[in-house]
Amino acid sequence: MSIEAKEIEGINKNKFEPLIVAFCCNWCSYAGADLAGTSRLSYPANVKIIRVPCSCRVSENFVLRAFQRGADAVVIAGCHPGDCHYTSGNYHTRRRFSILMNFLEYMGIEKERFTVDWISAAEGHKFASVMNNALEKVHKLGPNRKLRDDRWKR
Amino acid sequence: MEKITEKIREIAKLALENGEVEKIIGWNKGDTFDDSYPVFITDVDDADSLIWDNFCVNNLSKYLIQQLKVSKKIGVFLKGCDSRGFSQIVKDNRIDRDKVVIYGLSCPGMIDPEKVKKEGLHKRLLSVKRSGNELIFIKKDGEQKASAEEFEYDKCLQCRYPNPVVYDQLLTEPVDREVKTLERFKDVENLEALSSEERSAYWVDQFSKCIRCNACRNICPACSCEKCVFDNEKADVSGKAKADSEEQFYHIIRAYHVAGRCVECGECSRVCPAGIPLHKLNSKIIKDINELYGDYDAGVDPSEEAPIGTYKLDDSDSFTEHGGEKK
Amino acid sequence: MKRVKMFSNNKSKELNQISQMSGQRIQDCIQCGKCSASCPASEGMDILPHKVIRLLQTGQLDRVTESKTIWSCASCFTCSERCPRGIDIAKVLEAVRLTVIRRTGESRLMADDIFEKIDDEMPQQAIVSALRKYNK
Amino acid sequence: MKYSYYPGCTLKTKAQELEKFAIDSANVLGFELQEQKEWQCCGAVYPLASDEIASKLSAVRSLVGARDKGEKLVTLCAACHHVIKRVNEDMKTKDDIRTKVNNYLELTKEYEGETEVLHYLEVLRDEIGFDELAKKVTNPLTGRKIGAYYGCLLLRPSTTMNFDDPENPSIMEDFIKAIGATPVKYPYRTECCGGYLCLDQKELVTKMTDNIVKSALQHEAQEIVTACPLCKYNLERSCSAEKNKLSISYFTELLAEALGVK
Amino acid sequence: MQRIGVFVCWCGSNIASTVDIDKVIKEAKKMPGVVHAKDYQYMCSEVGQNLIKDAIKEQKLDRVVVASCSPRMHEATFRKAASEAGMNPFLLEVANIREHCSWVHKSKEEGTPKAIALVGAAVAKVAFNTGLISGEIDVTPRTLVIGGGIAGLQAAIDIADAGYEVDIVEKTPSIGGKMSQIDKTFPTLDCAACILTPKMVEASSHPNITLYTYSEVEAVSGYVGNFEAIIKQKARSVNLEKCTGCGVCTEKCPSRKAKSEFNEGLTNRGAIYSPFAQAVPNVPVIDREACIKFKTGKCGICEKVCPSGAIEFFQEDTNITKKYGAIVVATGYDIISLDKFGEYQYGNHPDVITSLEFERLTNAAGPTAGKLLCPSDNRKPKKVVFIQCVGSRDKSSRGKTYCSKICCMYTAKHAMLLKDHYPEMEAYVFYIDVRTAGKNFEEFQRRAVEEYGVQYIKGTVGKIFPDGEKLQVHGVDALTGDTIEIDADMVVLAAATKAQDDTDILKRKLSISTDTNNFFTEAHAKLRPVETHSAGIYLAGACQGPKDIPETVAQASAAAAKVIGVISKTKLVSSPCVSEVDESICSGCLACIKICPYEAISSSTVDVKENGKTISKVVAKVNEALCQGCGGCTVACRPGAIDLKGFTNRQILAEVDAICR
Repeated sequence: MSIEAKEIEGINKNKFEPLIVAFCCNWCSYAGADLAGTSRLSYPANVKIIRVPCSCRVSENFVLRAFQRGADAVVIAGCHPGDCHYTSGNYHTRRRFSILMNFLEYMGIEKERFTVDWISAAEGHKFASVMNNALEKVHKLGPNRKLRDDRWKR
Repeated sequence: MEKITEKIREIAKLALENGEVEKIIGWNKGDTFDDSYPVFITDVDDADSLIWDNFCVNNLSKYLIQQLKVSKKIGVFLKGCDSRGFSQIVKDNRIDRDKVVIYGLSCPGMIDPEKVKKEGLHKRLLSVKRSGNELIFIKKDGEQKASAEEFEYDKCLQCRYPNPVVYDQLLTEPVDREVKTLERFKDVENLEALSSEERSAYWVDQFSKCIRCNACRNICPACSCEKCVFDNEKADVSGKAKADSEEQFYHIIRAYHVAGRCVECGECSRVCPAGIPLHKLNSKIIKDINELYGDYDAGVDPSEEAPIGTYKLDDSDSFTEHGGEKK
Repeated sequence: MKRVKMFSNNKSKELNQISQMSGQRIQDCIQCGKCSASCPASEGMDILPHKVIRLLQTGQLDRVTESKTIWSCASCFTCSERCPRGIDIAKVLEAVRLTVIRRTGESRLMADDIFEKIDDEMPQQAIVSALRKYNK
Repeated sequence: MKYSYYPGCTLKTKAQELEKFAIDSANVLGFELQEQKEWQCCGAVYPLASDEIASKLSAVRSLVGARDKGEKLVTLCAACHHVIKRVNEDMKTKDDIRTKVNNYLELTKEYEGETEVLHYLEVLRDEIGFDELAKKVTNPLTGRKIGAYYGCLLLRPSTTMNFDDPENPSIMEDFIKAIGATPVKYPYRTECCGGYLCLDQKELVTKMTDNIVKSALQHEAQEIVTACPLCKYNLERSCSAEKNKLSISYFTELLAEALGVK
Repeated sequence: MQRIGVFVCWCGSNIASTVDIDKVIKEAKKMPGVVHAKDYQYMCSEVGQNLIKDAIKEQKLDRVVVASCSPRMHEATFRKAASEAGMNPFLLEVANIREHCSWVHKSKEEGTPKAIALVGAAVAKVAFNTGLISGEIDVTPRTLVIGGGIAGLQAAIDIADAGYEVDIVEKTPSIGGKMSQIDKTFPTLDCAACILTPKMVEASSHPNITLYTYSEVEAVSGYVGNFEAIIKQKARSVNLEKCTGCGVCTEKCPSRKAKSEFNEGLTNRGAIYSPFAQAVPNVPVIDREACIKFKTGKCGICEKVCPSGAIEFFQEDTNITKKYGAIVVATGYDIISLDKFGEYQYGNHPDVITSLEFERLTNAAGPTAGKLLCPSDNRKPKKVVFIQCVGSRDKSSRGKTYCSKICCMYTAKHAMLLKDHYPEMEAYVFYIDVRTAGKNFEEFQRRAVEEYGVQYIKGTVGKIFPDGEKLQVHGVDALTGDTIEIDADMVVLAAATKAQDDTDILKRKLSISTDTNNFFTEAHAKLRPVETHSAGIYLAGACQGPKDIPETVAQASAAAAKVIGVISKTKLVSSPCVSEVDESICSGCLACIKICPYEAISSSTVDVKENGKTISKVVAKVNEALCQGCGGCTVACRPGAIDLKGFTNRQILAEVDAICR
């Protein structure tokens, strides 16, 4: 297991159990996550994956809703630019979420809570490390209160 | 401006008489010095009520969407900022350019009643005239002069398009006013300079004032959907409870939806009864778009590709280190 | 010949230093021998460059540090230029040399031995280089 | 045209002719080499280990000097050129080194590898142009068969030095043509002469240099030119042997001769 | 309220060891809408599937969640089962509690809660699932094969034999490809021409095959079953019908400067030429760059000597547009340029050649009529050195990181043939590793060593020093640890293979993807090796990665089988997971049209009632056959008027909410 993962295990001992919602495109990143599984890599259970056909299917609404309902970080993963199964989907993802990421930061949400990355179907290791990094960052920041809907108990 | 008002009335009359248009959208004068409100006239005789003065700040372009559903051809008066709104609405395919006759008005800058009030000049004030950069306040008890600069809307002081970018007939001499573009993103930069804690505190505070009256949405020339996503139950984001998270959600998404389409008319901030500086949201996105994908002014050049909805193979991004892999 | 004991790459501290100092990934080497075939100074070597890398791969640092090879390298960068695996062998050898001469009192060349080694035509450049390479 | 010029230790002592003829020729060709004030020895060898920062500083000082004057930095000695060029590359591309060095030097303006480092030959090729040079030749070395010896330091690593094709360079041959002589291409012209090994591996060096000289002779070279004092020294020791008599000179010497300033 | 059934799979111990199945069942039963929950060791087994089928019937389930391995593994299996039980297959969702849970977490403490969360998400989603019906698409029973090498030919012939029309588009003037340049083929050493030319003739004479040589694919649009391609036929300047292939023009052509592509530049050819004697079609072409007539307006000798008046200088490029049901990409490979490998003196010394040039030099139809002679002075070489991995397995900027795969074998072939024809010659082979996986390959290579005495040297060459008529080869024997020197007369370089340079252009035209080495990517490395990610487009041969002839032919036939599977149907089923527009909400801004990579969205005008009045308005319209279901449009749509079936906004938000509980 990666060093980060070990560290995080350590941190997990204390009560703050972060929640990370990961949107993964079906063709690359979701498959990458499958590969991480088949190669028995390990990343913390705090990561929960939602399958979408393409990273360009992820709407800013989904991201905000996740934060609203108590996610401490959100990850969007798609095919590498140029490798999109739908040829151009992830190029749109790249623009849309470059803007949204800066905008959320402007709203006061730490950049570290929002990850967008490219993970191919062959990159099981990258998948694990991206998730581990995301979690590491969240642990540094602590639980997310911003945008949080207090009526929603997690 | 009085001369222009005359011109406006003649043109309106003519256009309605010879049936060039069915309807004219312009401004009328109300009871108070600052009350210049929009009117739709179809009757030639009403043309004489039309005016053009220092308070015709209201952007008339947005009305076209609804009005063109019931009228075949409409004449409309547009200032520089309004005209950008107009072209954006056309670009968004919401109205048919050919059904509109645009009477362009170069705008010297509109006067902000709030500033007038702040100076206490509104008491017993009948009207405000303008000659060049000088304002003449005509009161029951005589006149008073002042420099226009001090009373113009902030957005007008920043205006980069005083002259209409699209029109069929220009009723005024083009004005040229030097613009402090350096100041353009000052508000944004000030906020960016803060810590994320401070920023979030600032916005939470602002949004908590929101009463969800939708004025921002209704005035915005870029907010032109038949049915807003927040009114569409199927979209499942229509929550309107008086909860911070709901208001944040609403304003973030609204700003994001007009990304690359906001024409910087600043009407959202002007009409907000709670005084939320909504334009600061849009300016941020415009600033980022310009930095990431090159300068773009919405509603200026219809042929230009909007930055959202298009892409370049070697776009840079704001999340992978080294700003994105080229492929 | 003595049988060499193999143990799964428990890298010694010095070996780690070498990969750090050189910034090279010796595990990338596929033993094609390009370096040895290219080396103009190989005649002065007891262990050919590709074998040096191999020995480092298997953690046998001492056999390398005791070799003539590291002192016969003229840092001409021919190997580095041609290595199909993108390994800068010159840097690896430099790292080995430094590990040796940084061990206290193991400088290959002491300032005062220089005089018998030089003649009046020899350019300064040679002396400075040699001191840099052989002495700390 | 004015250039900042870094001589290096050897050119002030054992290799003065390399410098002298360079400067004289420059005057004829209409460019000036401004020797840098209080330059320090470059260290002769580029520090290959990632943890050696101090030994890179002197090179950086010279680079900064040129940067501040807004001039390109010209070198003559192959070794100095190698060191300075590679250190400059580090300053351009290696963040850790850049920060460390800048922190240490406490410059008014941080240095990020802006200076362009040129070898004298590159000046002739890229700034003057060999055709222009040829026009200025008053005393063409017609009929002389000259073998260029490149050595290592100008060519490798090609990615950093990008001086010429590392395996089949041509800049010196083009130079020889330009001064009216006949270049002799021989396969050993890019092989190492042994460099500093001459201190305590003399016999190895002799073996290496003999190959080079033999190869040059076999291809009927009558003389050899080089840009490196150490190469010249090593080759000469091999040529001292009766079997392979061959004169070795610096390229600048031939240049001066051709321009009639020798 | 729905009646949802949850089925949890143990996958033997794969899931059960790190997920407390009973707990999951217990929690699942509490989830909204769940009326039934069961577990079983292997849900994918027949017994497991029946478990689901029976429950659907007995429990009157209207929705099903299976918690098991990745949906990429068994979603199809379970959906099939569901539909067999009379339920719409799209009312079933899979929760991935193996790859995404039990396999990445070590303890039940971690695994169980996560499994529960994932099941919860699936249940929340399925609650909003709706039964979807697949659409139908017509199929054009014609196939486009891009590339006329052995791969393209094999695929075309197989498809044509099955009774379907095939068009072959070949860039060069003749079909045949690289194989036509090769002399003999390993491991059987039968002559390439003897086995290739019959196939070329068969292709050209086959009633179902149309050849477009000297042509290129200009543009491709459409989708599986209904592609439309524009083929650019470059001006050949010779009339295909009139020309008899007598060859007088090619003999008489005065321009002789152009290098012969077929002979790898070892000989020159005329400006009007036919690439090789067995070219198909055997009709020459005028190389307008080299042609004196085209450069100066004078000459025109070919026109004068042509007995059948076939020369047509006036010809221009023409575009042909045709419809296809499927496409086979068989554009083959190329070899890297050796400019960066100066130490081998290729290009500096004529006796240093590439393996392909060696093929020409040993080919009876080659420049030396099959006699092996040094290009420099036509003398017979005594010592020949073969160098392998020139640019292969090379991580530096000079070469390619991968193994070129074919070099070990053809080099063994070259060395063996050489020793067979000229026993007195010496042959040395420098290798890093010898890789001879393949039927009879190892035996073949060992024969070269054991029977023909080829000297194999583990190691490589540092530099070649030209030395009079000799080439001094400085190498190393890594096994003995000796540096060695060979005074060779000829050196043969096994240059690395690479993807064709125009791969990128074609990739965009077809909207298929390539890997880091610019070879086309298959849909699945193991299970879908000849498909691309774009339905109806298939790969054959070296354009997908280095391959030898047997492999290429095998893949070509496989691609053909896949193609026949498509075009033999009169109708195709299209995935129902496509976008749909809610016209009552759509504002007609048409932002979605710009996003769609498949031009599946268009605008249409509809009449709607608005406060009493009927007004006509513009709305977006989705062509379900074209839509591939990426969902880009749904995000571009601000009001949320366009949604993606199977992945609706509601469904995904429901998942988010469930996960955040």
